[in-house]
Parts: sequence; structure tokens; C-alpha cells
Amino acid sequence: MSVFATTIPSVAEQEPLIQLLAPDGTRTPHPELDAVISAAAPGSDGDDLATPERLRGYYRDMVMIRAADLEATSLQRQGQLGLWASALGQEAAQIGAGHASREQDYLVPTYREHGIAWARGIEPWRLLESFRGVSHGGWDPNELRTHPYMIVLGSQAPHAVGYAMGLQRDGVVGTGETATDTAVLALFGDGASSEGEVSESFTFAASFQAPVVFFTQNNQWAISVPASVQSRVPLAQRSRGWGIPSVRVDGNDVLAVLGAVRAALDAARAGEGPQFIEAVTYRMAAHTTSDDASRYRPAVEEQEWGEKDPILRLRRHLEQLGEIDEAFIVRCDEEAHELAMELHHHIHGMEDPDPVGMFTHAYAEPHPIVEAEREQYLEYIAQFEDENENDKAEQRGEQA
Amino acid sequence: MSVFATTIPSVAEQEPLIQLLAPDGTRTPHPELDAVISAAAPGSDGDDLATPERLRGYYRDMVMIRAADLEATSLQRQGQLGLWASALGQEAAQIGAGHASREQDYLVPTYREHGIAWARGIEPWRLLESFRGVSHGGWDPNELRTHPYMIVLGSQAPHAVGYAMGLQRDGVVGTGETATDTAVLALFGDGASSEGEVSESFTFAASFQAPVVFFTQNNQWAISVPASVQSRVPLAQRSRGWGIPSVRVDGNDVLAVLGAVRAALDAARAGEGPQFIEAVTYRMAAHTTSDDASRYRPAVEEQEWGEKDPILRLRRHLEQLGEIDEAFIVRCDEEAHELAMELHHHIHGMEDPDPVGMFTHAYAEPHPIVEAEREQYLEYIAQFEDENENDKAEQRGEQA
Amino acid sequence: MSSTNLPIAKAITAGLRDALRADDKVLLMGEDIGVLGGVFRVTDGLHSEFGSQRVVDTPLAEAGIVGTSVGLAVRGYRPVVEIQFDGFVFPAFNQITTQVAKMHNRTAGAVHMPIVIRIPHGGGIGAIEHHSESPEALFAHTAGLRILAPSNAQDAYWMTRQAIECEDPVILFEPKKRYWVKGDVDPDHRPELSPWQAEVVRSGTDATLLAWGPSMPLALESAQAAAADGIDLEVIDARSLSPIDFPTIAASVQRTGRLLIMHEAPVLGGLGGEIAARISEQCFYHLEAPVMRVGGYHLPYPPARMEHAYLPDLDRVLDGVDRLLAH
Amino acid sequence: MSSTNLPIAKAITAGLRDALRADDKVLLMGEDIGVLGGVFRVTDGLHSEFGSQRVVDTPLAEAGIVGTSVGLAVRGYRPVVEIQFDGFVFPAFNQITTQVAKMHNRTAGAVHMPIVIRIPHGGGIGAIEHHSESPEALFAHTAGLRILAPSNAQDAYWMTRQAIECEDPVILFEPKKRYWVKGDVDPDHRPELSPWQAEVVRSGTDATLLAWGPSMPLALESAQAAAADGIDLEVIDARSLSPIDFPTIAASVQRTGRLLIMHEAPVLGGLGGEIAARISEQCFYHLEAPVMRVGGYHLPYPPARMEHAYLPDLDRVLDGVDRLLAH
Ligand SMILES: Cc1ncc(C[n+]2csc(CCOP(=O)(O)OP(=O)(O)O)c2C)c(N)n1
Ligand SMILES: Cc1ncc(C[n+]2csc(CCOP(=O)(O)OP(=O)(O)O)c2C)c(N)n1
Ligand SMILES: [Mg+2]
Ligand SMILES: [Mg+2]
Repeated sequence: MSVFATTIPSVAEQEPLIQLLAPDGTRTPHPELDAVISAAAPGSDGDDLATPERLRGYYRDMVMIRAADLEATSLQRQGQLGLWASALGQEAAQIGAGHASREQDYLVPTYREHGIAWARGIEPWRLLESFRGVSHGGWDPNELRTHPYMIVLGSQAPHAVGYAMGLQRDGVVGTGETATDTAVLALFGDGASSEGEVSESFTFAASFQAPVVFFTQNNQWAISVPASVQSRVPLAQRSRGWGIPSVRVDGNDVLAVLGAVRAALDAARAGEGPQFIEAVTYRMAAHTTSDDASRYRPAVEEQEWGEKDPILRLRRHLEQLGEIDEAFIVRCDEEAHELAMELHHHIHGMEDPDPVGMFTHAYAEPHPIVEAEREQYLEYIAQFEDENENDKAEQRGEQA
Repeated sequence: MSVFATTIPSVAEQEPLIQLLAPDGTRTPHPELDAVISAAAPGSDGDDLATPERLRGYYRDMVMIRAADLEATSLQRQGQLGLWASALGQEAAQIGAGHASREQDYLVPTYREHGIAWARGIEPWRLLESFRGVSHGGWDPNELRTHPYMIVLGSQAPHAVGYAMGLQRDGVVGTGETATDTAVLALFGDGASSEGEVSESFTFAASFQAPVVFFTQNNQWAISVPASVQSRVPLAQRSRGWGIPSVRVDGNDVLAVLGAVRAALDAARAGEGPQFIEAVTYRMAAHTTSDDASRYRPAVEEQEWGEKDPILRLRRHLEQLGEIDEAFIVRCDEEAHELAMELHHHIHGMEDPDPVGMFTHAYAEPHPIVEAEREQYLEYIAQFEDENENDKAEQRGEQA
Repeated sequence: MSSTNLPIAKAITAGLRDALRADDKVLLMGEDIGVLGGVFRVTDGLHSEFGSQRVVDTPLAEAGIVGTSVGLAVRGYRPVVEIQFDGFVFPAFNQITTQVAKMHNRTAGAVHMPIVIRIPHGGGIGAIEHHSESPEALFAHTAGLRILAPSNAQDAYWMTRQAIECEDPVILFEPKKRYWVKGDVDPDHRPELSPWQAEVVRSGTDATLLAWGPSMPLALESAQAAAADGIDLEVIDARSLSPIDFPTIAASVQRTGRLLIMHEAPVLGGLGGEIAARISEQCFYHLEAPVMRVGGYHLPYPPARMEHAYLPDLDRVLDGVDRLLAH
Repeated sequence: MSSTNLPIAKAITAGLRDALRADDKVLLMGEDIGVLGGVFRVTDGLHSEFGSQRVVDTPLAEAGIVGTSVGLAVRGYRPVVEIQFDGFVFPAFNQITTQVAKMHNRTAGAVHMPIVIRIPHGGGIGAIEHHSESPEALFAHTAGLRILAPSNAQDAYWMTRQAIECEDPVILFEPKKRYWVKGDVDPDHRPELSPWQAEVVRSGTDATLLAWGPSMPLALESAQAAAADGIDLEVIDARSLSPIDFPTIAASVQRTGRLLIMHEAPVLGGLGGEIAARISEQCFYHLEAPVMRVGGYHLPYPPARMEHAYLPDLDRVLDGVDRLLAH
């Protein structure tokens, strides 16, 4: 063997993929993660993430968010949204990661994190605000302990580390208090992992041993570019060059995700420093409603991944446990339908914002230029309204 | 053991450090690198990098460049240079890496690469141009197959990868022709390794399997910041997260550096993709002539590293081989002194450039704004010369 | 072959194709430009014609894309890189400002940087955040760069060709809102007008209206509307934003005595300021009114459903014309 | 305590120290700012007083420094980051332009960004490449940012304090060439003049000379020299570069009828253009000569032994005054 070491197996298959639920729903025991997930397992902290009730909850969540997602796509087709980025297929990764976080944790999403948002209690219509073009973000990050959706890929990763550095200074890391010790979950895609700012985030997190967990949903594609262009080795290995422990999990297996994320966040909040998780999943829809995936990937690939569907998988598992019945499934579908309808009506009923609002939040403190431009704008609009009355606009053959 | 793997030993001591010459000059055999270095070793390609003559050559090179370096420092003290960044202590890393490269290779330095430049045949006075402030760079990169000194840390790393991508397109990689197959050596420091652009370079290099060798001189410090702030694990491990093989060598051991860099460049030019080398060395002087190292590091550290001096080490090795005598040593010192004197005179004799030259190379093609400003400048200067004649300047009590 | 009618996007495609055919050293790099043909399909068909060594889908990292193009240029290549949207050029800002712009000067001319950076820019397409920016002023201030902003198909084709042929780095701001507007392209006859020159696209006597790129249709529409009100506007397409062709603009203003500059970027600190400053100086005794500007506000680009109020439109331009003529 | 005499660098140190003492949430981040006290010693002594949780030596990565400060701000901290030299701010350009500037707006005001980015800027110090840049125009164009440029010790102290207290992000351009110029500082009495206002530092009648930061001593020296020639210049220190205090400048120009703007940055696309454009518009009927500018050329900042010819100096300013008064 050469002195030039990779120490990392260079063939993807050699990096283990943690799976607790097989595609057919069969549960594989996993001593380490079981201790994190189920109260019954030795070493558990008593918070059982895998009671039948919770499992049904995840199932319902995934069904709900998928319905909202599909509805958003049709809202886009109806012209109600400018764009929609579907998370279809990534529900287990997102619902699992979202529920693995604790109330006090801070989550830092990218722009396709609808399951994360759902798990954090952010109403789906708030997600749609930015896709509709009525706001650049729909919620107060501190209130919901969730950063805004972020578009410039990778830019949010250092924010996550900085927030975690703040936690260290606030003394809410490594005290042993489960209710207050806090960590950050930073999300980004396989494509975004190539941005230098993500690497710099690894550097800062490792250097300061910040309580942050990096969570990549490797959904195999960055628009049309396969994940292999971003990394020839499994992405899970990326962080190890910084000494940041990492693991690769089946991202369509809600239990594996729950276990890995909970374990990583707990380690981070216990003061053990940053952790990294690659969740292997699949973007079942096109990149966005503007994209045509058939231009770059074969339909058969989508079919193959369809068989690994995360919702189906959990349902099969619940069936094997005998913990789900037709009535529950129907009720979930009905509730999901209601949610979709609500979303539909909410969005259709949304008024366009008064553009004068664009002047309000550019600065937190008074700003003479912005104030002057706001005045000008209002004067201009007012003059224009007069004109409208006088039908001047029509004379010009032009609409306001 | 947890599923969260680092696979990388997290304690520095666990990452092997390749050493062929002990500080006392003793030679340790190393089958893999010996095959690269000495024609005698099995598997060698016949180009013997470790003949007594070559070893004496490296010794002489290191003595010469150190003398030039010390002279540059005194030139700075005399006001002849604005600044000087000494490479004292890093001679083995640089002379070794420089000579490990082949004629056709392209080297991409940072700003402290005086041994590299020397090995590439760049006259020391050309290095001093930018430190004196007469130019931003002293040579034609293509002529000397060496990129200009680069100041914005890390920025040169993607250039190196891009050049290597050009080599691939030129068909001079992996053909088996030793005389034409070409690779790139990209240099950067422990501090610069944190810049996102360096990480992005790893990504591009790995993705395209570009023939580039990244070579870090971990000289323990980035100005006042210890290397441990950039990485808690040995830097050599950084690249493995991309599947880029790497090795950690004693950077004060010219043979270890020669062997590792030659092996890596050969692998790269054979089409085996990027490689990474951490050379562990020490910045024996302050960061630059503007810096005061005593503010942040104990003198004892400098002393300790003084005992690992790369020049002394090679001399001891040559002595053990019986391949060096007092006469040679004296001749080297004399030549070094002559070089320093030449440098001294050359720099003292350097005329300040005519500032109108600043208008010449902003653009390669004619540019009306620059031309107009150049005209204005010349007119302004001309008017001023008239004024000078009329002693108007003096009336104003001000010097031109 | 004589002229063909093409949308702007396809005129650029044709320009890229012809450049790839004409010179082996030309190569394209960017995100999704290969099999997909780019999110705007500007590189459509080029990957299949020229293969993945010349039409390169890169990793998702803008500094890496621009930075590797510098190395390729040193090695003798002519890289044409695509930045997917205006708002995503900022991760590459360091490479563009400190490397691409300065490498030729740094090496005292030894190394050329024939790099083209294509950036679809501007708003009005109903997009989410960061997809509607007009950052041209942030590049025009940096010496070493050139900037072209085609507004029509013919310029789109030829500026693509000429940018690639240029020995200096050129940023090509493509008018994304107008990508599908058609126009005649004559790929066989090199235009007489230099790409670095502005063009008077409508003569007039009462005032000069200067715009570029995506704003040109609005500028012409405004001139028509003004004509209906009896106001005769001269309209200039700036075409090159670095260098800016001040002589052509000044000559027009010396005739009309009035200048209105329109752009999508915020007025404050925008390129219009530099133009206004120079023209005010050069035409001091000709100006019958101060140079005026219509553009974006000093605000982050707003959400899509407010952008109509942020961007110049016919009424705002005419309002500007009225204010200009009120003097 | 009444006023003390301090060099500008030490006035900033004092401002940082008092801010660190006044508010636990203030913390400093940057390269070499800890044990070393910064390459200009501006943070000298602060690491030993406040420890490494509050005076943080970061890894060498500007985007990481600024990006983590965004997260810290969301968490309620008030990070003050140091960029070691003007030319090294570009790797952080994306974070500053798309994140720091926009996060407050993006969250509709829910999150504040009280981040201070300290940048020693300007030339004339005989430095190597990238150490003498004046990139203020590249930030002034972006809404959401504020920019202060102190020119003297008193402003250096108070602007540091006020920048840190501000709920918006502030870029503090520190006049590195003047770091060791002393002046009186009164840390006990908050000045009446807002940091966002310009200051008339010398009254005059013949023309207004506007400058800021490192150029102020030259501006005052020029006024003195002009006075010897019988020309009475009014001198204004712009102080705030975003927002720019146009009313104060316009009021002065309405009195003097003439304006010369001087800055180190290249004239083309520099902030002087925006100021000239606005003042030309606002003072159209008062101007007896076009607004003129003296500044850097449209070139990469030259090697140190040419910089005297690149930077405005007394003769170039007086030449500008002559040209201004020739009208
Ligand atoms: C800095 C930056 N560059 C480019 C883009 C355009 N873009 C949006 S999404 C996307 C692909 C992202 O892929 P990945 O990170 O894998 O996330 P996914 O879309 O798969 O969820 C690209 C290139 C962007 N948003 N930001
Ligand atoms: C992007 C950038 N940031 C900051 C600096 C200022 N600076 C110059 S050298 C240096 C330390 C570099 O350390 P390292 O990379 O280890 O190289 P060494 O000086 O040890 O050779 C710093 C911070 C710079 N040149 N470029
Ligand atoms: Mg993806
Ligand atoms: Mg170092």
C-alpha cells in the first residue's frame, strides 16, 4: 500500500449505509441507534421516538406534507405561484430530521425543506409566500427557531455555525440539561456541498467545536448534475478531513434519519462538537416547476426510486407491526386533502401586497435615502391616481 | 465504536510523518519513496534524484536561497524593499518540491516561495520586484512555467486546477511519455488551507481527476494564528474527504519532500488524478518584516525548530556519506555571499519605474478610458514640468 | 447565408456554437450547461455537438468555475463561463475582481485573460429572491474588466463572438427578460459598429434617453409614447458598459440638451451616476436641464409581486421625461 | 474624564474596549486580532482583557468570518469583524452583499443585523498588491448596508461606538494611512453631530471640496495652499458614505457654486460619480462650473513606487481647483 493514503474506501459501496427500515418495511435492529430512538432499548434516555403513536404521527406528517407539496405544484400551474420546488421523495429525511431536533434547537434550511418546516410547526402557506412572490420569507426565525429559506446555495452554512458559536457563549452547550442544551441543524444539498462557504463552515465548526450538525440530503441531483460530479466518494466522507465524524444513512428511512440526527444533535449539544450526516434520498420530481427532468435522467431511475418511497416504507412497517389500519390511512388522506384545499383557498385568497411595503425593512433604523425615495414613490403614485381619475392613463393607451 | 466514523485518527501523532533523513542526518530507507528517488532502488525510473552530486546541489541551493533571503531582509531594513516575507526554515520543502517537478510542469506558488522560484531558475531579484514595489510580478508565467506570486490567499488554487484541466485537453496527461506528460504543483500555506477557494479546488480536481498536486507547507503559523486553529487534525487528512490521496512528510527533510512530490506529480501526470501533500515545517523568521513574532510565540519554539534546520540536516547526511568537504561548504558560503552582494547591488541600483507605465497593461486591447486618462496624466505632468521650471512648485512651498 | 430571425437566447447559442467551431481553444463551463443545455437553454445542443471536454458541467461552486477558467486561460484556452443567475455571481466576486481583472496587469501583459463570463441579468420575470439583480456597477468600477450588454438578437450573436475573441475578460450581461424576443441576426457579416460603441437607435431633438440591455424595448416604447405627446426623444443603446462610449452620448446630449438615463439597478450608486457625472461635466454648457435618472430604489430587489413598482415602467420613464422637460 | 489625545488606531481600540465593556453581546472576530492584537494593533490588549470567547482569532476564511457573524447576530450578538486589509474583503463579498445586507429585509424586520465590518482601507503606505484598495463604491450601491469613514480620532472613537450600537450592519472604513495621526478624543460626551451627517470642517466661499477618511488631511492642506493663492475653499468631510448626507453637501454647493470631489478610489464608477450626479441635479441652477472629481485612474492599484502618481496629491487637487475655477 502506498504512503498516499485515502483511509477512506473510494468505492461508494464500501461506505456503510445505515438502514433501520428495509424498503419492504422490515425493521432491522441497530443497537446504537435503537438506544437513541426507543425507550425500550438499553441506554435510552427515555424519550421514545418510535412508539406506535409517534410512528403514525410521522406517517401522517409525511402524507400531509406531500399533499401540500403536490397542491403547491398545482397552484404554480394555476399561476398562483411563480415557482415551486417540490420535496417529493424527501419526506422521511425531512420529517425525520425535523422531529429529531428538540424544541430549543435552531434549524437552518435551504429552499426545499418543506418537511423540516412542517415538523417545526410552520404553516405550509407561509412557505409559499416567497414562491408566490409576496415576501422573501414568511416567519420570524427566532420565534420558530428556524432560519428563513435560503436561496444562495451554501450561504446559510456559516450562519448555522455562527448561531452555534452563540449557543456556546450563552452557556447552553454541554451542561447536561436536556431541556436547555441546544444545537443547530444545518441543511444543504449534495450540490451545495461544493460551495466553498460550506467547507469554511466545516473549518469554523471544527475549530471551535461548535454544536452544529450538518445534514445533507443527497437527493442524487443538483438540477441536472448528478451527485457524482460533486464528489466521487460518498459525501458522508467529506467532513472527515476536518475530523468531523460522519455517517451515511438511508434518507428514505425515517427511523434511520431520526436516530442519526437525534444522536448527532445530542452529541453536539453535549459539547462533543460538530457532526455530519449524509442522508441518501431522491428528488422524485423535477428540480422545480421550471425544470424538465426528462432532459437529463431516465424515467426508469425515477421508477426505481419510487419503489423506495419513504411513505410507503413506513406504512409497510406499521402494517408489519399491526399498528395501522385502513381507517387511519383514510383519515390521513382526508386530512391531507383538507390541508391541500385550505392551502388552495388561502393562496387564491391572498391579496397582493402594497408595494410601498418594500420600503419598510431595508433598514432597521431610519435612513434618509430610503425615506426620500419612499416619499417620492408615494407622490408619484398619488399623481398617478389623479391621472387615473382624469383617464390620462387611457389617453396614453397604457395601464397603471 | 459509533456509527459516526472519522476513520481518521484524531490525534496528530497517529498520522504518520514520512521522514528519510533524521535531524542528525541519518538516512532511513523507505522502499516506496526510494524507488522514486534513487536509481539504485528497485522500481526506479532511472532518474536518480539522490546522487551525491545532486545532494550537494540541493545543499548549495538551500544555502544560496537562504543567503538571498537574509539579504532581502536587510534590504528591507535599508528601505530598499517595502516588505519582505522570509522563507527561512522552509528551504528543504521548497527546494525539494521545486526539484521534484519536471521541466514541463507548471508551479503555482503563493508569496513566500523563494526556494521554489530558485529551483525554477527565477533570479532572486525578480522576486524582489513586487516587494520593492516596482512591479506586481517579475516574470512571464508561461516562459518559466511558474505562476506569479499570489497574495490573496487561496486564490491561486483554482488557477492550478484550471491549468491542469487544460493539460488534460492538450493530451499531455497519462500518455506514458515522461518528457511531455505534465502536471501542476499548487502551493499554499496552513492558513490558506481554510479559504473556501482551496476546498473548491479540491472539488474540481477530484471531479475532473485533474493532474494537480496540492502541496501545503504547514509552517505552524498563519501570522500569529497556530495551525491548530485551521485544523484540529493533521492537515494531510483534509483532502481525503474528497477521495484525494494524501501524505504527511517532514518538510525539513529534503529527500522526503523530493520523494513525495515526485511520486505525487508522477501519479498525477500518469492520469491518476490529484494528490495532496502536507510538508511539516517551520517559519523560522517572523511572518514578514512588519511582524513581531515574539508577541505570539515563545523563543524556545524557534530554538527547538532551529535544531531541525533543513540545511544542517542535509549537510550532516552528506557528512555521513562522506560526500561533502570543507572546501565545498566554504565555496557554497562564498557563492552565497556573492549572490547576496549581487542582489544588494542590483536592488540598490534599481531605478524607480516611470509611473506612466501603470497605464500600459490594465488591458490587452485598446481602451478609450485608459487612453484618455493616460493622455490627461501626460498633459498634467507636462504642465507640471513647466511649472517646475518656473519654480511655481517652490512658491507653493511644496515638492512635486 | 444571410440573416435569420432568432430569439436572443438562440442568437447567443449560435454565437457560442460558431465560436466553438472556429477555435478549438474555446470551451464552455458552468452549472447545468451540458446535457440540460442550461436553465435558459442557451447552451442547448452544444454538449451533444462538442462533448464534455468542451461543454463542461462543473461542480456547483462559482469561485471554482471562474478560478479554474483563469488557469485555463493561462494555458491558452478561451473559457466562456455561465453564471446561472445574476444573484449567484457573488461567490465568484473575489476571483473576478482580484484575479480575472488583474492577472494581465499583474504579469505585465505576459498572460492574457480571454475569459467571458455570461450572466443572465435583470428583473421583471416574477422570480424568487436573487434571480433579478442588475449588478453591473459592481463590475464597471474594476479596471481590467469589460462589460457588454446586448439588447437585441444581432448584438447578442455578435457580442458573444466578439467577447470570446477579445483578449481581455468580458462580462456579458444577457437580458434574461428578453431572451425570447426575436430579431434578425446576420452571422455572416461582421457589423461595422464596434461592440464597445453606443448606438443611437432613434434620432430625436428634445432629449436623449439612454438605456441598455433589458431596458431597451421600454426605452423605445417610451419614445413612441412621448412622440404621441409631441416630444421627440433620441434613444441610445449604451451596448458597452465598460468602457462606456461617452463620446456618442455626449454628442447626442450636445444636440438635445437633455439626458435621461434609465436602468433597472438601484439609482443610488448605479452606473447612471457615473454617466450623469461625466455628461454633466462634458456638456455643462449644453445642458438645459440636469441629467436625470430613472431606476430601482435603494432597496433589496423586492418580491415578485412588488417588482412592477420597483422597476422603471412606461409611466415612470414618461414621468422622468416630463420632469426633464419641465426645466 | 475629559478628552485625551490619541492616534486614530488607538481611538478605535478605545471605542472597541468601551463597547465590549458596555455590552456583553459585543464580540470581536477576525484574523490575528487576538494575542497579536491585529496587524495594525487596533485590537491590542483586548484579548487579554476580554478573553478568547469575546476576542476571537478565527480560521483564515473571510466568508466564514462574516457568515458566522450573521448567525451570531441572529442569536442576539453584536459581532465586530475585522477584515485584515481592504483587498481581502472580496472572499466575503457574497456574505456581505446577499446575506448581511438583506437578512433584515428578508425576515421582514424580525431579525436585526447589528454587525460591524472593520476594513482598514486606502493606499499610500508603500504596500504590496491588494493592500491599498478603496472599494467603498462596491458596498454603497447595496441597500441594507451602512458605511462610515472616520477621518480623525474623535470620529474614529465615536463611529466605532455608534456603528456597534446601530441595529443595521455598518462597514467601517478605517483610514490605515492615518492610523498614527493623533487627535483629541472625548469618550464621555457623545457628539451632537450624527455619524450619518457630513461636516463642514472649513468654511469658504469660492468652491466646496468634498473628501472623506484618509483624504481629509490632504483636503485641508489643499485648502490652506489654495488660500495662499487667494482661493477660499469650503471643505466637507463626508463621514458617512451610506447614507451620504446630500443635504449638507448641497447646501454648501448652493453657497459656493462649485464642487470638487476627491477620493482615492478610481474616479470611474467611484462614489464621487453618484455625488456629482445628485449635486448636479439638486444644484443645477447654482452651479457655476461642472462638478469635478480627482481620484484614482481606471487601473489596478499600481506598485508602491508608482502610487504617488496614482493617488491624488496636493498638486492634483490644486489642479482640479484651478480647472474648477476656470469656468
Ligand atoms: C450560489 C448559487 N448558485 C447557483 C444556484 C442555482 N441553483 C439553485 S438550486 C441548484 C441545485 C442545487 O442542488 P442541491 O444543492 O443538490 O439541492 P437540491 O436542489 O437537490 O435540493 C442550483 C444550481 C443557487 N441557488 N445558488
Ligand atoms: C484572502 C486573504 N486574507 C488575508 C490575507 C492576509 N495574510 C497574508 S499572509 C497571512 C497568513 C498566511 O498564513 P499561511 O497560509 O499559513 O502562509 P504562511 O504565511 O505561513 O506562509 C494572512 C492572514 C491575505 N493575504 N489574503
Ligand atoms: Mg441535490
Ligand atoms: Mg503558515
